Amino acid sequence: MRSRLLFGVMAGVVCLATGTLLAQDAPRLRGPEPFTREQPAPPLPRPITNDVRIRRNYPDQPPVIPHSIEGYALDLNANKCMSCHARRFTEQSQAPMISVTHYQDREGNTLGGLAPRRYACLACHVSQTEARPLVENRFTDMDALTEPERQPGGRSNR
Amino acid sequence: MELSRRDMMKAQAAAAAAAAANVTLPAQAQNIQLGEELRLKWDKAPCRFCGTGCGVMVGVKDGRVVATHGDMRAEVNRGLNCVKGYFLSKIMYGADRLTRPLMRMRNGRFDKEGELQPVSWDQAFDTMAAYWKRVLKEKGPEAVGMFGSGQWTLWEGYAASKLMRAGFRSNNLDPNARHCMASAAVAFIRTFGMDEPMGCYDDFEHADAFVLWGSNMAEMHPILWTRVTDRRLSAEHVRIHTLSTYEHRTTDLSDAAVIFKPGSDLAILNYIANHIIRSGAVNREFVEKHVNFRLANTDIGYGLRPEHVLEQRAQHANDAQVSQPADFDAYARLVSEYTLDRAYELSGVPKPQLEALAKLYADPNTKVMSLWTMGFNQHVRGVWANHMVYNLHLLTGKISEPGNSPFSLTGQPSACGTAREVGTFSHRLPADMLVANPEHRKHAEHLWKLPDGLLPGKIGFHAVEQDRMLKDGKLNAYWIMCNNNLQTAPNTGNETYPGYRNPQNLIVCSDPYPTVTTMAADIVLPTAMWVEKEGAYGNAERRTHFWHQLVDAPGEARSDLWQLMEFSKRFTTDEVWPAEILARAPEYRGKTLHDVLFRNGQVDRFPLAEMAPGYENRESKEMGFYVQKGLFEEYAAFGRGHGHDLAPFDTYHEVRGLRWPVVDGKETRWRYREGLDPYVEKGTGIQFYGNPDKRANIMGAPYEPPAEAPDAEYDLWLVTGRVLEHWHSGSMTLRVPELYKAFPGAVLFMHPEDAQKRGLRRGQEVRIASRRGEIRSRVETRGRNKVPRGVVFVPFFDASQLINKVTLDATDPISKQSDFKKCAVKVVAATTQAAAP
Amino acid sequence: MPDEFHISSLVVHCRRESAADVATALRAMDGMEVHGGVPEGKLVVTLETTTESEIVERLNQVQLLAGVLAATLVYHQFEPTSRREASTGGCRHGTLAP
Amino acid sequence: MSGAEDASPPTGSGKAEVPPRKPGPIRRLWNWFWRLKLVRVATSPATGFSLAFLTLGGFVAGVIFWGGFNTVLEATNQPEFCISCHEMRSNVFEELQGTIHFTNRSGVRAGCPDCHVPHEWTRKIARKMQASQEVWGHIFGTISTRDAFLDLRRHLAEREWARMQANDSLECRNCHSAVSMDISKQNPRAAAAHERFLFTGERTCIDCHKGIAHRLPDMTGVPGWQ
Repeated sequence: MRSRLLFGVMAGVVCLATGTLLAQDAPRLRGPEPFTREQPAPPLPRPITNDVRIRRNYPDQPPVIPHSIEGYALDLNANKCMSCHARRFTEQSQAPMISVTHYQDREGNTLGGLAPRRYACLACHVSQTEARPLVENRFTDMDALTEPERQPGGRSNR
Repeated sequence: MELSRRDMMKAQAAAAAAAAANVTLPAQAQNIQLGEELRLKWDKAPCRFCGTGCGVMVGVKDGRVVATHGDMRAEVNRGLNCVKGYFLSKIMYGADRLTRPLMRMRNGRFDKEGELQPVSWDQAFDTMAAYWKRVLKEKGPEAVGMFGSGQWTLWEGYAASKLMRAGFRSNNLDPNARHCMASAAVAFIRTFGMDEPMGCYDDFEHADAFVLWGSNMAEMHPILWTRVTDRRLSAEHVRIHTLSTYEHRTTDLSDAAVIFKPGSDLAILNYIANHIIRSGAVNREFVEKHVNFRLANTDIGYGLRPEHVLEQRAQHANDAQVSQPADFDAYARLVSEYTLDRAYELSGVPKPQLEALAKLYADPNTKVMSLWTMGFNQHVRGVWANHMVYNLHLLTGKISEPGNSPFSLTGQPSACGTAREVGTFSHRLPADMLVANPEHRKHAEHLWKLPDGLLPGKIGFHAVEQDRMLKDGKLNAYWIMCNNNLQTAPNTGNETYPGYRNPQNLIVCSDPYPTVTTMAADIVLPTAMWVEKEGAYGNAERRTHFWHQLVDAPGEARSDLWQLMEFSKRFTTDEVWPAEILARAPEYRGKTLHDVLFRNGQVDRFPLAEMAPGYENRESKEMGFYVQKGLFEEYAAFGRGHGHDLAPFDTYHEVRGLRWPVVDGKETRWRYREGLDPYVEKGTGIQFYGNPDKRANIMGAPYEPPAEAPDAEYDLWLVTGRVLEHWHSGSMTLRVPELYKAFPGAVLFMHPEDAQKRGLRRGQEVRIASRRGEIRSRVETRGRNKVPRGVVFVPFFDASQLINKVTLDATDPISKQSDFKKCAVKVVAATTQAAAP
Repeated sequence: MPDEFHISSLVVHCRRESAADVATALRAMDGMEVHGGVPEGKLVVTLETTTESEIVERLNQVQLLAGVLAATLVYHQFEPTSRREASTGGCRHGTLAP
Repeated sequence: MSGAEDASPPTGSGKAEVPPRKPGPIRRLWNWFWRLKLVRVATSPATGFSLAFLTLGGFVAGVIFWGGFNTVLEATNQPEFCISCHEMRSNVFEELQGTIHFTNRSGVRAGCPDCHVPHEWTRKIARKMQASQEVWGHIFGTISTRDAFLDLRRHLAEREWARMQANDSLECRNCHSAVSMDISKQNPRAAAAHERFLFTGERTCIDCHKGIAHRLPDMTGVPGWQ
């Protein structure tokens, strides 16, 4: 039991160390070195389309879109997102319904349908590609902070 | 297990509601069976990114930001944030955060050709100070400079301005806002004698028509765009017309997408003015009572280096800002050239679209809100474009009332607050005063308690000029704060980079993260960001918005304010001020710049006890007084009673921002109109009191072509800009995995037929080349931006595809703002040229 | 179908004098919990439901109560009840109880 | 009418001198036609040709005629023909270029006729005859501007939707056969939807896949849209 914990801590430290090393090696984020060197452009990454819901970082984070939205209409004529995520279509589409906050206007009145101010879905919800982040992010989930048994290395920022 | 999860969520829910209602919950209710563990400390802050100025609630736990959400009580956004704003929690936690000062060293000593190595703050500051002193001594104040930011807090900009102008006696201080809205700021002053919009965001709910001039609000001001779409979709008669050089998400939600040839917006604007005059829609009474007419100097060049052939050839390259008084008839004659046919010819916009647009402005019963951003401002005739849209509103009297509003949107969170109001431009002082005006300098010396004649009157180098002067070796000690200029400056490979690596120069860069700029700098200082410091921003609608320090910066990172104040301790007046001034005012002798600038009895007058309990900030603790309050109150003295009135410091920590002038505790939503603006005298109706005669100026100017246009070899227009998911050069947003994965790299948006013509296909690697340089990118023929044939668009956030190696460093000759929207490029497959030698 | 649980919170703005009565009425409702705000006339309420439409329904009910000026939804989160889905993305919910 | 053998005087000044019994232009054309040598030979019984020659000749002529007809039919069935009209080019074709039916990973492109003209002969001819209306529209400038097109878009789209609904999305199925669809290669969302709605015949392709090749009209009141 104790050795397992130790192993966990060590694994955490190793992960952290490699994370730091990887972070050091992030030329794409800092530009070419030397500056005048030409850099090839990586291929366009593929969109993530696996439909697996991704955990939110905190309750108020708008969920990211786990499917491709290429070619989806979002204009004055049509809002393709709503043809699955509107309340009335969720049964046949089995898509999550837009949050109830989306039924409220600027004054806080609850409306019968999607509030016009929420019409531009893509201002908050973005789809994802398979691109691998260049730098690790050490944001700590509040769950990790409130859990008595914290994950090893989970909240280190040193 | 699930029960506890539920309870946790419930605690969270209750806390959010309590925060929104400003209700303190009884202790046991807050904790729901789980004790203190679950509590988050929630506080307000403005968003770190664009000029919209959304309110954010920030949740803190164990000294870390763990959650953010839109602030329901913030008037601007009422609970909404864009995707960048929703991910603010994560911007501070990129693993490669800078936590120690770095200096280029070899054999244990500073060496410009050495490698960046960790050093102490003292080592870094000592090296800098020695260099600054040598340069000041050998070459004088004009050889030191600083490049700041519209993302600085108010007090950071204010402290920088004091240090540069009063401390080092140099006006070589400019913010990156020069690249962002200098054209708008200059046109405000030239038209109204006062900077910043007369209207405010409340206009969104009152307008009948929105006309967007070169603004992709859906991506660049998403939350303001929600207010526009809200209005459009809630009221049937409302219409949106969007003018742009390509189609994008904003045109998708517009009733009319008016796609014009780059630069021809000037012709369209003059055509509309002509239509207003010819159709008898001029509001005669308004024009006679409140408006003057002027004609601008024409053929004014392109702000390139003076020896450039275009500057040599231009008749008024050196007096571009001059204009002549005129009358209505002279102005009408000027615009009469811009008939419907001519406008169509120059712009390529179908005539019915042009006519529909003109009718909107001409119709007295349609309240029009004109909105513009970088399409107008980053324009070699940006000041003129701004003037021309004011002309339309002034001719028809559609101004300074709810819904009738020419409204300049700003890019950066404090472009208005820090760059403009505080006056960090090379030609400005606080509260719209100018360095070239001896009266204004005297006033500033008086308020700053400094000896007479200390402030220099010569206008400093503006952003693009600073880069040129660094390259030419005339500017040698240079500090870059809160921006990533090597990535964002035009023609950066030829004009910016050589200056940074010029052996004569010491380049210092303060940033939270490694960037192209820090990697090219000689000394890198780790900086605190956003809620790691106490701050204040001024947004596009004159709203001043404060926040408290909520968490500590990692490692040795310190705020720009701390850095500026600490650095000032290393200089004495005897070292940097002329002997004759000290002879006249011997009481300043032997004091440090820190003493005379920040311990002057004003800035240091508020003790630490005045800080709100639980909200101590690092700068104050280290300096021994409430720094921010002292700086703010001293700064506020410039504007109070002069139409820039700010509320008392403490008020701002309570409210979600207030729009100045704040008179008798009340903010001003619409300026210049009686009953709405306390500065307008009774019985006058309207007074443009920024100008001595209380009239606004209609400025006549013609269409003039861009500095560079496509030709046989470089056959495409290049337009650069941003994407929704990334802020400017991406140094923060690219470190948030969700934002990175949403838009991981720059692409070249191109029309499918243009691609086919060149044998290219979607996803193929290409070279984008101009006369200045080239980069490699990938072709995108689909997606959010639909460019017409002959135009390509590349976003600039990606450091691995530095499109600014390609752009042209032409500027508006009046505002000195660079034009990132118009230059000529060619695009070829990446392999074809690689094969050739 | 509802294998989800929804947690939301409301601010119920009511006349100060009737705040206590409203709080009692709310407490009687299924899944409602009043956490405070009675003296301010702004009740902080959490609500547990199994569907989202229920939230809207309940919000409407609250709005109709005597003395209520406005009921505003502030917060909403839902999660699948089933364990498998809840652990998607590697989130580990440890035992929080002491 | 250079080949006219009619000897009537060509002078236009003879208004007053018009012979009272001069035949009208149709009559004259008719006469001329019948007087043509080729026509006369063609209409008189064969005298000098063998039956074999006549049969073969008829066959060859038939091939030429049919070939010509088909060539024209094929020519008008090319996207190039469709987009030779600006109405098509600057509206629907412009929009098609940004979609998956124009470029995709396998390089199989669907041109205009693939979706809008039936492959089966009789239906194709019927559709072609309908399409003559578009020529009419082109000549009279019904869709001369983008705005005019946008105004008509709902109407035009509805006609296509109705057609595809009526023929069970035949043109989609020319390429996307339900039988040959491997749902294990689709993302879960698409697979589930196809299983539930397509394979059961509850829905046809166009019911869900509207606006995949062009932008959509105002969708107010269209089932499945808000």
